[in-house]
Amino acid sequence: MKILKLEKGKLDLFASVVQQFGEVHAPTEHEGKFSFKRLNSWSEARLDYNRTVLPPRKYFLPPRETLFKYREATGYVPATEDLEKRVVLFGVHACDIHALNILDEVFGKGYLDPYYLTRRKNITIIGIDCTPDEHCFCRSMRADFAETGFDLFLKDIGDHYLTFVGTARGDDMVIATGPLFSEVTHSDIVEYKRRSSQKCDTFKLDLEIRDLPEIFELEYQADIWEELGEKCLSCGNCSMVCPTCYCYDVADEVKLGSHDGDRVRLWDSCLFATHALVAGGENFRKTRSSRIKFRFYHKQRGFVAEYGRPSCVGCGRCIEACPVGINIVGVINRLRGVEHASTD
Amino acid sequence: MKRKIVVDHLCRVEGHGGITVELDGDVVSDVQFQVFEGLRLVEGLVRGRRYEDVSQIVSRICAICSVAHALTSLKATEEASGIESSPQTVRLRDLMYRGENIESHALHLFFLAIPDYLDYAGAAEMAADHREAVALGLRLKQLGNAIQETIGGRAVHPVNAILGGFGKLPSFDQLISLQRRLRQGMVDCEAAVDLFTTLPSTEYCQIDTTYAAKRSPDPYGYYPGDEIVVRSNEGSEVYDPGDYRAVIREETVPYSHAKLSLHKDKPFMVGALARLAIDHDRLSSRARHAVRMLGLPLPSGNPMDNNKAQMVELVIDVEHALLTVEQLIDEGLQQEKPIAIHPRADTGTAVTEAPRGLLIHSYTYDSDGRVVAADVVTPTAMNAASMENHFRHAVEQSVEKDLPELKRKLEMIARAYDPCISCSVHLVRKRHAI
Amino acid sequence: MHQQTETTLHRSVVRENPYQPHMARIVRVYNMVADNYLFTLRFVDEQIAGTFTHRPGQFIMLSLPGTGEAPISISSSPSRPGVLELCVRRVGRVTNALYRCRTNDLVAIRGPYGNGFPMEELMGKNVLLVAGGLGIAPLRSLLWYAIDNRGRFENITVMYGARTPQDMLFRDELVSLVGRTDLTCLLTVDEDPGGDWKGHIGLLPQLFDYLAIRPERTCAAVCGPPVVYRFILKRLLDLGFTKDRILMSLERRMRCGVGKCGHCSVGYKYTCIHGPIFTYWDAINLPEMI
Amino acid sequence: MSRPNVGIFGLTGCAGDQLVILNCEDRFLHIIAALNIRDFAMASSDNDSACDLDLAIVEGAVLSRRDEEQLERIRARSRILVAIGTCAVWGGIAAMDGDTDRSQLVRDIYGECGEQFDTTPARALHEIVGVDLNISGCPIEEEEFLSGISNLLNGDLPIAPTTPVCAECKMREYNCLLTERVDMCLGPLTLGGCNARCPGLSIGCVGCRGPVDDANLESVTALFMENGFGREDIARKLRTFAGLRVVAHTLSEDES
Ligand SMILES: Cc1cc2nc3c(=O)[nH]c(=O)nc-3n(C[C@H](O)[C@H](O)[C@H](O)COP(=O)(O)OP(=O)(O)OC[C@H]3O[C@@H](n4cnc5c(N)ncnc54)[C@H](O)[C@@H]3O)c2cc1C
Ligand code: SF4
Ligand code: SF4
Ligand code: SF4
Repeated sequence: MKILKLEKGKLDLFASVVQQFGEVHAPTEHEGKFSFKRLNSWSEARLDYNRTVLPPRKYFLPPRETLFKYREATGYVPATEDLEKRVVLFGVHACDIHALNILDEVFGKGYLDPYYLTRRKNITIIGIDCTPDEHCFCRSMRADFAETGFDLFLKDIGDHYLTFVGTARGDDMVIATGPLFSEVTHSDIVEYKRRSSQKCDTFKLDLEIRDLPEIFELEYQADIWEELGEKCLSCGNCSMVCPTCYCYDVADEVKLGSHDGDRVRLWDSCLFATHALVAGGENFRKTRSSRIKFRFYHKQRGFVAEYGRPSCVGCGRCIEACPVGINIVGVINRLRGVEHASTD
Repeated sequence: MKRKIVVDHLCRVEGHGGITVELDGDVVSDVQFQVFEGLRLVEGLVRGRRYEDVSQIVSRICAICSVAHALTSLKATEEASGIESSPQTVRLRDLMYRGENIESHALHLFFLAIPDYLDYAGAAEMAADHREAVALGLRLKQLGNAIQETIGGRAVHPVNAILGGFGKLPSFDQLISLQRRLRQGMVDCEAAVDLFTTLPSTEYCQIDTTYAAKRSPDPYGYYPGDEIVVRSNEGSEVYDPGDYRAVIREETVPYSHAKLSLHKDKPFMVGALARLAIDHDRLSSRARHAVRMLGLPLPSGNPMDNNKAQMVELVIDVEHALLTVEQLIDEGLQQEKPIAIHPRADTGTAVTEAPRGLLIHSYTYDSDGRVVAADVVTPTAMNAASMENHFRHAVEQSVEKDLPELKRKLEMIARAYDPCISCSVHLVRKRHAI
Repeated sequence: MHQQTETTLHRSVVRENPYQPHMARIVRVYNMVADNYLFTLRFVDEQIAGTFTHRPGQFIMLSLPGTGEAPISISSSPSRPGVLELCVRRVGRVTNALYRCRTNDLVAIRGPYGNGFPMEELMGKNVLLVAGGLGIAPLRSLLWYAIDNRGRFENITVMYGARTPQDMLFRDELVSLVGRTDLTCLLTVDEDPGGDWKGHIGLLPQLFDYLAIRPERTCAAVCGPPVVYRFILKRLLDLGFTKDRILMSLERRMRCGVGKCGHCSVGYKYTCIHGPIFTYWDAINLPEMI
Repeated sequence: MSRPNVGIFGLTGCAGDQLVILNCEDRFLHIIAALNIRDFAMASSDNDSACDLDLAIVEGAVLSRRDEEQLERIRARSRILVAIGTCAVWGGIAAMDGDTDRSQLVRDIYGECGEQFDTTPARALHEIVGVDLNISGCPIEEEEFLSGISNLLNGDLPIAPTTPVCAECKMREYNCLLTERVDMCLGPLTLGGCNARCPGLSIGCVGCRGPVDDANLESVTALFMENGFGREDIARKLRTFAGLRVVAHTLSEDES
């Protein structure tokens, strides 16, 4: 892999060059919370953020998008308007890149989802290092380092960023900025390794994912699911903010006074009561406890069976977003029967 | 010979009401403006509620006046807890009133009143022949709604105005967009005045009328300040909001769910015509021009002139709103957080001008910040006696005495008042503190 | 992530879009029983009409423009190409809208989806089809496929139960099979209020009494409402069927049909891609499947 | 349905939902092109109060025998009846205090002549007649109303929203008031469709759209109590827009 380094002080210069590859979006702050937004000026970017409220998923699978337009004369015509927009996501954390790689498995295998894949190709990803906070457990989920799925990845080594070039487009960006980048030296490597092992020690949450599917099967009838069902509000916050939740609904919307309309897709959640409701009123997950169990089960067990790894990346968003404090790490550790000092 | 004129159900007004006039020969023996809107007893419902919940509940008294109810309630509660809103908050709240007034007057003039003058059953029917006029009205209405949405967060039942300020201030871009729309609004207002001058005249009821309105320190302010002025041909009197009971005496009548309000045993009128009668010496040159164009005598003794007064207010409000928005753009909005309220046992009373006239809210709180007593006096309730008075004179002054024609006139007078009937039934008698 | 030119990207959305419905014309509407119609459809695009094929047990996503989409089993056999037959019960938005359609109206279809019956597995064996109520819809495709390819199967047996004769779907067609010698067709109704039913009256499992089955040479395909599964599965196990020789067709809420939207997932499988045909072993292995 | 006959009616309420219809300015002319509005007292004086209607749109709660009779008349002449607004769907604010002594309240306010007034406790439309479609909101959302009408014109009942305000709040990346500011935000209990209007303004949802189907009242109450709010205040808050009145009533009873 091509690796260079970039002086931190020149980051704004680099960002201004990067604009030619697309609209630059980066984390911005709003009352202590962060979200990816289009930057009006580079000074709005907050690369020291902990996590954004919504993950980058919103760029690839928007909360609401039009799939087709239906016109009586032409039938269903695919909507392509926003697909070709070029965006540079500046400052994506490793866990979120992992999450995109997971979504690639879902939308890029079997039947290919052309909407997702087109966006994935038109959106450039520049990854950046982060410092874990009290909700992060990406290390446990093997998502604290990203090897693929980005165009460039910037790793902090003090005055510089080590820049890992992941794609040809990433390389084009490096070349377009020319002299801003320089060669990596031996002492940079030493510093990188020092910081890397230091980061490993900063995680406050820990859990073991080996044989988690087995544990889930064993504890399928455990009391904890009833307890969680009593507490859970079915508000869907955890799945809305999750970088790897992808359930969606599809609806046809018709225009007033005509038969023309749009077919839209909207985010959905397995926690909503209607998620598994079918005709005749049969609901396969009627109780709240069965729904919250399903969310954990699907992420930590079902996904492993299908794709070889859990679909959770340990970003901590669902822990932060849950109004009643349901904590995935706590739940898993309880299932395992281990107490961890920093989980509740 | 005894005769009876009955309007079962007034159309093109908000809420449910009717009119009955009894004639004995050519003399009116009885007039009743009946309100049969169901009783929601909102006053009783807020008792025991905490101070931060009150404005959202009382705003539901009426949708068309929801800004006025919500903000008057906030002002009274703030008064009771002894906090004073920042000048920016006052300015933004006044702007919300402008939005509401523009929307309400445009709705009233173009949907409810103009069809009367032009002999259509409603705006939908009118649209077939006068598409432009209806589009103009819709544009002005939309302008009013845009202001309410931008500042209040929603066009009906604003959610953004809270105790001590606002949840979120409008963004610069939103203000710029309002400015653009208001500039179009200025042009539209001129067109609307022109349209209005072409309407047939309505000279069929002329009597001396007593007016009451709030007088604000700034010319033509709906929200700031709180003096009540009562003006008749005997001169003007000024009252403090806390003394509103001295201005208004209420009587319950068996035929109506609204009480009748009298000032010194005489009916009085509130609303656009009253405001102009009281503030006519402080009008801008554009507004004075509109008054001249419309041939509006000030004060006027003809209730039908209330429509002209509303037209003049459209001019005033759009101009005023534009001025405010431009000032906000120039000076920039300060990111103020809402002032926190610490409840105390006290009474607060606030007076503002709703689109239909004076609106008074008064609350007594206990030391936990719970409502002990509430009192709301609405413009339509204040106007009820005055309307009956005008009905009586209109019938007596009419020469033809043809029943369908009289009925039409009565309806037109009622509509000229722009009664908001759901408001009228939410009067509260103040209870003694426990 | 390799680079791709814009034109090909665009093409993938326009030309290789798995969500793209294709217009189809209703060529026949047949009122079977109350609230159940049989629709015969033909794709408007002749090329699609000529090349569309499916496996018995697969389903399509049926769109009523402006109303929405719903998964519907293909009731016709691939051995009779050119048109598709759908047996639809009116229950909600899409099916109500379909119910209002008449001959020559346009609908839209994409598919076929799902795994369908494992034909390699079934060929050369006895085939036992057990259906209750609307469960006949997916099984009818298999039935006619087997009849049309009679030589490739051993004994063919179909057992079907409806509530009353008036509720019996494909009644004339099934009754006409009763007399045939190359297959066994057993029909029953729970009750016969009209009194004109000549066949068996009683619950579906009773039909097993008329049957000699060699489970080791037989595959069973079952489809029906939950109560059917409850009784039939037990009966089959008692007879000695192994769990992976019992096939069943399941219903779930579906929004995409292609393994993305998440609604039809059971345990770690998606009904739309791993199913809708599952073995009984899958069913006990996957929580909440039946 | 081609240009169906439509009636728009208000029982007892604030007229906010009818106002929202009139507020569809951009599309008002489309609406009157698509619908044959035969009876709409708030907007027209030429009303046919007897004709059969394809569609009746009714706002407001039932608060008097007069309302009740009118509603029954409307139902009898209409093929489809749509309840618009929280009052019509749930009873609205008037149903807030279902347990107070109404006649006493009326006497308090109107004195003796109040006794002959025609007044009954607030009821939602479905408590009296069959309702084909409920569109909640205080007031209704313009988009939801128009899409509801478009669907009906197309022959379908619109898809009812079932997700809570929270989901819409998160989709727009608003900061959570429950986890951040510890407000009494009713978002988790309230039916979405407003695009989380209030949380978007940093104000807790007051529940104006009524409850979601499976609102977890117990858990939310426990949470609010943990955050320092009193049971009585919580019960009152839940009861404001009346949707939660039955359960909120139970909550306050638990205490006594
Ligand atoms: C693989 C497969 C094959 C099938 N084959 C057939 C077949 O051959 N024939 C056939 O008739 N059916 C078949 N079905 C069933 C059919 O897909 C359903 O009946 C489908 O729901 C009908 O769609 P609809 O739009 O008419 O109903 P919907 O409008 O989706 O409503 C159906 C029911 O679902 C519930 N519901 C749906 N949406 C909501 C919501 N937003 N909120 C609350 N409740 C809701 C309600 O209870 C409603 O009564 C099959 C299903 C599957 C999965
Ligand atoms: S389940 Fe929670 S921690 Fe895991 S990826 Fe989703 S939001 Fe992040
Ligand atoms: S602010 Fe309210 S609506 Fe938004 S997520 Fe939090 S609890 Fe839910
Ligand atoms: S957030 Fe809550 S109170 Fe605000 S509009 Fe929506 S439902 Fe009503």
